Amino acid sequence: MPSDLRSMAQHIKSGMRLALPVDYAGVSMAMTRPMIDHGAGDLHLICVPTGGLQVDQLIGAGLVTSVETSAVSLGEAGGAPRFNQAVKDGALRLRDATCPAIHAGLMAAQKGSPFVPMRGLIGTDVLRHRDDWRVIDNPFADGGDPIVLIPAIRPDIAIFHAPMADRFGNVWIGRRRELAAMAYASTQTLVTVERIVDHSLLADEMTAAGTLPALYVTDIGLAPGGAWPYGLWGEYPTDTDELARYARAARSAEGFAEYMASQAKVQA
Amino acid sequence: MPSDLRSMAQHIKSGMRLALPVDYAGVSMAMTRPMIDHGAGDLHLICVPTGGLQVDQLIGAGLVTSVETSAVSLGEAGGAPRFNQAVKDGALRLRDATCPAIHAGLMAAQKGSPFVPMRGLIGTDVLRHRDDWRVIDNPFADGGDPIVLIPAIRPDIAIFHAPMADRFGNVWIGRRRELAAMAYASTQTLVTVERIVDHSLLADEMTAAGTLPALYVTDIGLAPGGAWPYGLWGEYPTDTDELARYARAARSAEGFAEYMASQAKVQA
Amino acid sequence: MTPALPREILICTIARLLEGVRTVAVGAASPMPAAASMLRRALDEGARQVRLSILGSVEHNFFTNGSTELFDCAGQGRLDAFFLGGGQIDGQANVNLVGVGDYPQSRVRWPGSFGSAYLYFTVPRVILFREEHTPRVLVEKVDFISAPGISPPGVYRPGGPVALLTSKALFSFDRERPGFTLESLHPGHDLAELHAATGFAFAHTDDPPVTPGPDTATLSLLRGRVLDELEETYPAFATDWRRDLAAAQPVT
Amino acid sequence: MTPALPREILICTIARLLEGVRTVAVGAASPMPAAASMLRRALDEGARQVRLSILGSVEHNFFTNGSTELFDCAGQGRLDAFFLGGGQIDGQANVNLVGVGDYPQSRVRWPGSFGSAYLYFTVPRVILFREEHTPRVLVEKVDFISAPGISPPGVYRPGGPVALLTSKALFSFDRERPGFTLESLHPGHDLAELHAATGFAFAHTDDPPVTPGPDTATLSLLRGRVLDELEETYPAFATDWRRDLAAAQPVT
Repeated sequence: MPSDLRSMAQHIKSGMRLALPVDYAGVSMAMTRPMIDHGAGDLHLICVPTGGLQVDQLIGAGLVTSVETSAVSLGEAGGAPRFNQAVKDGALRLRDATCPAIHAGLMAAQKGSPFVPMRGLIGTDVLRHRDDWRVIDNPFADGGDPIVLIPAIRPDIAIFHAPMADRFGNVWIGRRRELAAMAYASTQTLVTVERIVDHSLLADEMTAAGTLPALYVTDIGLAPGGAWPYGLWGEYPTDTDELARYARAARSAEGFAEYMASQAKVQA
Repeated sequence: MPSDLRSMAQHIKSGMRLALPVDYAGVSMAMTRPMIDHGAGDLHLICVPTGGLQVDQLIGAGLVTSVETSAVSLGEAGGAPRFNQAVKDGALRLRDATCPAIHAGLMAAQKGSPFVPMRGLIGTDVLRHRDDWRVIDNPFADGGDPIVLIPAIRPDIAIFHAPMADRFGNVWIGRRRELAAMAYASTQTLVTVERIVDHSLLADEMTAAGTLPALYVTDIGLAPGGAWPYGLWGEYPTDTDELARYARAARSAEGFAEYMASQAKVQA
Repeated sequence: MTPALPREILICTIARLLEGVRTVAVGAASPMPAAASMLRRALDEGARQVRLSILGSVEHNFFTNGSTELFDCAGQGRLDAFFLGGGQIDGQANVNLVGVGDYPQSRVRWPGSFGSAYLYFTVPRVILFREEHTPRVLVEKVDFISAPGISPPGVYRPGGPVALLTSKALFSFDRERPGFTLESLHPGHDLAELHAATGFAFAHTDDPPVTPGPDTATLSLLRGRVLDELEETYPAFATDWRRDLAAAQPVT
Repeated sequence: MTPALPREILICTIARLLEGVRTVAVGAASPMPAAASMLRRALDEGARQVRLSILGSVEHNFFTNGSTELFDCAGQGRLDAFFLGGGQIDGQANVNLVGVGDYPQSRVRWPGSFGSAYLYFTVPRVILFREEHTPRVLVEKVDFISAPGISPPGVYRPGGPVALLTSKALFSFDRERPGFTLESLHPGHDLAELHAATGFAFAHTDDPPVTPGPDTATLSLLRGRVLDELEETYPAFATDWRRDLAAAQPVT
């Protein structure tokens, strides 16, 4: 039985670390409003590996304390206005990263390892501002060869949107395997889907190949069009007009509040 | 156009490191005879993460100098006779590992990292006999907390069998993602398949989810039943009688030679 | 009803050791641990979902990320129980899956350590299961440590052995002492026989209890639904078991 | 035929910089690098297979392992070329994608470093591409180093910048000196203008050449097959381009 999105939001407690996917990988925009209404704040967002509309809205709603990300933007619609304002105001703890470092941190958690090493990064200000990363000399080199160690990222909850689930709790993620990586690394995983099918996705090798097993899935909600205004691969395209409309509205706190209020009405 | 298996074997040069999959993941038994006939020796086998019939036959044929593996056996048919004999004779350089360490070494290569850390192993004789592994104190702990670093495993060639490929060189591996891991880590990848389809496996999100892209695939050969006597998931079961027949025959070098000669006749 | 067969007592004992697990994995060619896990799942139905993965099986495999996923799962703390055998097991619960004699030129070579050198460290409830109970298997000190029973302080080790089950007896493992404690003897075995068959010293009471057999309801579940389920993956084992049951049928 | 438009000269210049590549990736919303890669692929057809991946595109995406695969590919040495822009680029080819002013409370905040802090180190041929050529973008020293142009000896660095292309000029990058060298000025621009528009010093000859335009065959390929291919992924850019072409049509 699919769960109600509002009851799914109850899993989120103040102070939790949430992992959210990149805009093209299946953002559960449908969960944004229930999350804001639920109101659990002091959230630590981990963008896998970049953030967009959902991150901007959660920041605008005042729920976010820190963001670990490789970027936050609205893509073609420009900068993320509430994020940018919060940065200017010093209202966010920023953990600027680079895409593969976020993947690396999740991979460490997936493997149950305290860290993984990663090439690159040496000499960047990204590294200079990360006191939670370490640099060691590669123990397999003859000396020198500095290499960065990225500690495991263990989110409390991963939240994403996918094309389908079955009634046994398995979720089809196709080739968007970062969604599986998020789930492996996270204690809980909340998923919204376009549809729920009766047959097991694991019963057939073709669907099984793109399936995240129920073992990792805490709760599933039915939300057709649930990535909107983002698109969902193989399902529907991004509504760039709506993203642009948001980008214009959210330039000010008032405009953001009005936009969110009008959205709430549409959804009610 | 699929390649001839004999010409595919030409990619193998003496002294190369070959990655071969576990018995249930798609062993390209069809390549074994062409490899033996080709005769490139001094091979270093990396079993991902364990070996079976193919490994035993390559050892029996005298082509193998070293084996890195977590185990070699014929499963229900018992121990691997040529492997066991070679161990007794001291004729093999053994690099005993444990399954996740082999996966870890391939993952390091996949990521372009010189090593990855792995839990476990401390206090084992597996670790004690591996002078290519290192133990460091976890730099994220307050002191102590020893952890093993596994260096990258970079095979020259990965060889496996899969259900299908398309004529663009993409290979469908389904949920047997260790095959992708092998290909990512290896310089070249040789694949035999049950069938070759005309449409692109990447054109559809459902098939794309289980597809190894052509980017990683050096050559593809058509070999229906190419895993036999092993099975291929979703296609055909293991021929355990044949495995048992081999296990009996290969107890002696002569029996092994006779078995291989009789196989060559069947295939001719 | 036919009284519990020796193998049924073993299966039910394992199922008892699995009480409370959510996720359990068993290796290929492990019909008794598989049957015990299926029994546990059937017993817990409605109360708790028990997930079972049989390595190498297409049917009983809920993994979709290749053969690395089992180990990842263990590393994430999602795998509650696992089984290990061993060519040799010693009194400190060290396990040897590699061979007898001087490594690497082993006199007897077994397949290898498989995932033991990782899973023994990371799975909270590892059950040592080896039917053969002889001084050849249960030795004082293994020739090769594939996986150690205990680790020094400071070594990351959320997992480890909890019990050793053989065809003769059930032992628990005490990590503090460290060593095995005899919990019970299976019907028909006694302490003198056990001492003779065991190459290491173990703690025991003067009059150890007999390993309890299953109650009638459990036995029905085992011989009905569980045996049917098991048949799909282990047809030969299931046939053998049915034959034993038929042979043991009380003459009416 | 209508002479090459400025954007066509840019695209053809990038295609020239991509000579010999096997695998190239372009970021989302990068129509000119995408068009150049498609042109390269068309030009090399028959001689060499050029693979192109456009991030975030469903159609032009040969990856099947999530968004990590691009970086893995680079780490494996399979990715030959990549493009980087930058809110600021300095004379040492340092790139800033983060913001202006004191970090973290940036006066102007850009999205962030994306994958630059890794790809700049691992991809052999990184092409810096930024149309805006002003002292605001091309600065003496960036406010934040998302990715450094050069690394000290001993730092693992198989990759790095090879060229900087703007709307005014093409520079090559010399890792030894280190610094940029003016290779050519695009038609209609001169050295004095370039000095005024560039916040860093660069090497140049007294009379730098003009960036060559494409030959007729290349231009036909570009306006035919490549423009058609591009339209699927960047419809707005393609429409705009066709409008410019129509407007530039010589009066007959």
